[in-house]
Amino acid sequence: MTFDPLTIRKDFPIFDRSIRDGKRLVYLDSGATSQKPRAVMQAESDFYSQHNAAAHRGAHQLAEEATEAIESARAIVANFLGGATDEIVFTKSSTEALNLLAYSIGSAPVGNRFHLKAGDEIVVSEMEHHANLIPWQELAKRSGAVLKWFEVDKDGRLDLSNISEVITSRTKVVALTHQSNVLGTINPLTELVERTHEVGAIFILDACQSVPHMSVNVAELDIDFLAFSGHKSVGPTGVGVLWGRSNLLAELPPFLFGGSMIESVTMTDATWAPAPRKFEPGVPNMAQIVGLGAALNYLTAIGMEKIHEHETHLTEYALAKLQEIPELRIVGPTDMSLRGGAVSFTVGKIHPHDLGQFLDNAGIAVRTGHHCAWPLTRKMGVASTTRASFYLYNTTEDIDALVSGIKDAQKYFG
Amino acid sequence: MTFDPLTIRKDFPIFDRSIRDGKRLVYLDSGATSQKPRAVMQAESDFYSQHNAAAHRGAHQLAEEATEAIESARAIVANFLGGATDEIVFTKSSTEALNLLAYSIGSAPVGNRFHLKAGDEIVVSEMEHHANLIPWQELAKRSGAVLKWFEVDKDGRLDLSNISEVITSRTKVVALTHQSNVLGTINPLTELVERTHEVGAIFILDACQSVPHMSVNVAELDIDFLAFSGHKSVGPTGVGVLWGRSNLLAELPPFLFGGSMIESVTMTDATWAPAPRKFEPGVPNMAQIVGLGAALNYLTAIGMEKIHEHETHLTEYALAKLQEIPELRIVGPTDMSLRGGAVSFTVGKIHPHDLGQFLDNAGIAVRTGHHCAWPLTRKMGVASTTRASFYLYNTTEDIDALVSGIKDAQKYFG
Amino acid sequence: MELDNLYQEVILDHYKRPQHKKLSPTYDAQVHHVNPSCGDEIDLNLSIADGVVTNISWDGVGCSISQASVSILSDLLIGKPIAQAYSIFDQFVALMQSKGAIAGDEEVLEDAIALAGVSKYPARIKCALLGWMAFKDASVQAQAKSELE
Amino acid sequence: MELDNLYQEVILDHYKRPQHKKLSPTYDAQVHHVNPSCGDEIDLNLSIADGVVTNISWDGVGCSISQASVSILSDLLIGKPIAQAYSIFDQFVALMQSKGAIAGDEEVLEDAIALAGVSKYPARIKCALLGWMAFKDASVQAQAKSELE
Ligand SMILES: Cc1ncc(COP(=O)(O)O)c(C=O)c1O
Ligand SMILES: Cc1ncc(COP(=O)(O)O)c(C=O)c1O
Repeated sequence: MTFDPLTIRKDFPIFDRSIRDGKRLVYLDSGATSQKPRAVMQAESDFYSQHNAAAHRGAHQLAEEATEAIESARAIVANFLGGATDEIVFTKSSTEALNLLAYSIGSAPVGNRFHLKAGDEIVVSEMEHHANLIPWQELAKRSGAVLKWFEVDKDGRLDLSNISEVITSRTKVVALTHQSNVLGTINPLTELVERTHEVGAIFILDACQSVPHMSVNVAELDIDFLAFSGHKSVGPTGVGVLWGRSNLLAELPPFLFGGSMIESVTMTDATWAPAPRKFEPGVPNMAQIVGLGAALNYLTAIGMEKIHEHETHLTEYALAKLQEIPELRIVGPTDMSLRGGAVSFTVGKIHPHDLGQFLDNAGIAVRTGHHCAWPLTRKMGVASTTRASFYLYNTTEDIDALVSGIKDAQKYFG
Repeated sequence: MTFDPLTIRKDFPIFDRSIRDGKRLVYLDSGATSQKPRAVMQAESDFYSQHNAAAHRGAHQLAEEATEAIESARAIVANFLGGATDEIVFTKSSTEALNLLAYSIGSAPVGNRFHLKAGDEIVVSEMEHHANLIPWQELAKRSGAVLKWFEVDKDGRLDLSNISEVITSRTKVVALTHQSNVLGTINPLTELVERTHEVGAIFILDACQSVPHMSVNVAELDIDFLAFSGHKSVGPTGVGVLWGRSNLLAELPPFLFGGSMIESVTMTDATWAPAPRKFEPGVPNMAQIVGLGAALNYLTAIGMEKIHEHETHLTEYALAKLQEIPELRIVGPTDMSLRGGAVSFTVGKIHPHDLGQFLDNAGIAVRTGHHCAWPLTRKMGVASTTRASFYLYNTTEDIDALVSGIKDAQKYFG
Repeated sequence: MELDNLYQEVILDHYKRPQHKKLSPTYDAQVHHVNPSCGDEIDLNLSIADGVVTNISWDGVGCSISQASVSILSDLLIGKPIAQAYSIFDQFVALMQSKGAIAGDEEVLEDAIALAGVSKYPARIKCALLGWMAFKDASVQAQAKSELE
Repeated sequence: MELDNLYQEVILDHYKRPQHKKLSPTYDAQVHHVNPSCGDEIDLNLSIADGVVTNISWDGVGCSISQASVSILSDLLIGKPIAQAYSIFDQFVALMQSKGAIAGDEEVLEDAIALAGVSKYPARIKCALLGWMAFKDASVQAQAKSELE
């Protein structure tokens, strides 16, 4: 099967609509959330109209079918990541998955391998999304642990020159993003993971911006935990994934408490079911889990390698064309090695909000602001940027539209 | 408009399918999760195919429309509960909403009105669902607070005779269910709320089993927080609601940390946006929020009073018919005052699992087990029960089917 | 009736007249297992001598499937060498997880073959396995104990 | 072009040549406001004497809408009695939240009427209001301070 974004686009009903009185939708904001193919919506409504019942509860046929539906989706996710089925915990988002880790680690008692004491260290980086920064800030405050971080250089790469001072024998947790949602930088993990394990710490990967865009295999990466969100992976809103090594999930204390995560309950005490059940109290986000399964099947049928290749091509094209625009400054790497399809930039003195509004008027959807990575934009010396981000349904024509939109804006605000 | 469950049933596509080789679906498990009308599925897929983008982020038209879509849903929910729009926090479920409260209260610093110190008291009851019990057990363990509870009498009513010993000047939190998911008991709130406020504590209502079934007005009840789940209210899975008084939400510390819940962020510190944003980090469960809006509009169009009346009628009918069956014992109130449409029972020595399986074979979906309220079933002197629960699409024929199914089971296992 | 596949005569018989349902006062290992989704519980006492299962006795509350299954298990495994008991265990578990795809070897499983229908009812597999998991657990404990002696 | 409704001539003029954009060394109240969704920031100094706004000066980074809006506000409110300034404030906020339903009174709002188009762009309303909220905040502080004196 050859890869054709225009054919792919036909699977996504939203591209049939127009923007601002008749303009074609040029959607360059998949870094914020992706569009959804018909197959995902269909999977959700099939679930509701055919199999809806509380999974894992009750012995009737609908409940059996609902259970089967979410457990097959769990197997699909496990397969997609190269993990085991019991290592997949469904959450509402990667934000929840990362908070789960921070809270559960924070509640580990003395003797538990996750236990944190004052003076232990947690390592992040300057390019983290708020979702992989603030939970660790808060955990540090609660536990007395010290938050440390890798800096970002002027090209938007992690400065790993001081890796052995940042990750030390006091380090307990290293939590890093795989790909920056602002810069597009892909972080080189091998050395980081090795160093993390060398000091006996655990490595947590925020894979929000990588899992949807390239093949990510947890076994090959040798990481300990990973989080991603369904809605950025052509899946439904309201579902995220936490993957964790099974021996670690077994030892990690639970986070949310309620029905179906227990082994036994009295008025004063409770004991827990094995993972993943331990981390999934309540009636699950069943339709969304099923929709995520359909989404990953959709991506797999097209092929993650092909999707990644396509985005690499688009990014290369965009970087070249954008840099021809006078006064346009790329914020992030301009070379293609370890570089994904999120391109941030500033255009002279035009404020990103104004540029975004102008582009919107031409049907072009980009994101503007600090992209929930405020310390990073500050570090890069800008108050905010405009970001174009690409996915399987984008074309070089979309980028041409962006480029000419920017040029028109320069005239308008000039 | 007259209320006709058979007409209503036509709005719910799942009733077009059959069970176990051609049998009519008799769905008596709405206490676990409700079925979904076409309007809800349609609202979700319309969102995805017309307006999908990251709400509250980005200035493009889709993002504006997505924001508008979830904010109108917030207004619908507020209206439904009689609260203000800014008092509605969207969560993934009521389990999350109740855990949010327990975690946020637990992190309140000295000086904050929610701060808990060793010896303070948290009050629940013996009829709580695990979701409104274990979070408080855990909070008590973390904070040194004491967990106390109201007992349940043999008829399945709360024993309030010792109310002033249970709720005392040391009480900080009273967290109770509005309607028991096992017994069907509706708790009389007036005295409880008054006593709670008299001692300066806050009153949290687990309204999972009441909001879907009767008109619940937070102002009239004079409570402080309320939680319910979308999926039990003909809405989507993956969405729940926490309502809280605005002055309390303003003081309550945040729970999950990440994007869009902040005011300002540096590498070491963050400050928070006002509620409800403070409690909603990350890209929201947008399609589910929109679907919940459609669900509540659907219920409102039919009329909560009429729905409640209908269920009362069904429950009365069911209690009468069931009690005619020899050896059948109702676990819960047998009179209709303060009684909702969840009816638990045991049938001689037939194990609920076997009874449930037998009924399933006849197309009848009931729930069996401890219904995530294990301390309660133990207290009622049973290992588990069979539960039939009713909703707007049920009829007296459904109950007749249940009754004759039970009689057949008695022959089969007798 | 389709349900008869699940509730075979043999199962209902064992359910109504459970075998070895009375905890023996002596044992090499005693375990307590619970099925958290329904609250069913079982206590099981096991004696092993010279590598042979010499006694199994139990008590508990549960549905017909779980009660019949442990009753059948007791009948079947008492007197068997532990290695053979494990092999029966493995075949039984495989049968339960087969979703109806395999029929099971009646030579080996004897009465337990009657539980084959359970494999088509995913929510009930745990019921059928409750006693078996208790047995496995007890046997591990009993053997560990005998090694210490 | 539809966008011209949003970016009126007057707005682009104020944006390119902002008025009172230089913090005065003296003031009765100084505030710092931020728009957390985009990171825009403003510092605003306010002086009030005998119930009249005697000076507004500011500095900050932001989009054309936020910059023009605070520039227009400064022009408009300097010299006005505080009660009248509040009434203008209320009318401006109502205009912004009107979703295009009201036109605004040009007699009262003067140049600020040019911002009417913003009300159709919900994500930009906060931009237009940033300076106004800063003014309101500063005026409350300044009055509280004068009451203390
Ligand atoms: C009374 C009560 N509280 C809490 C819950 C938990 O709801 P959910 O599973 O939707 O979070 C339920 C439903 O299972 C319930 O019936
Ligand atoms: C790198 C990164 N981490 C975390 C998140 C948070 O994801 P979500 O909002 O789906 O929880 C995002 C997306 O906004 C992201 O880009």
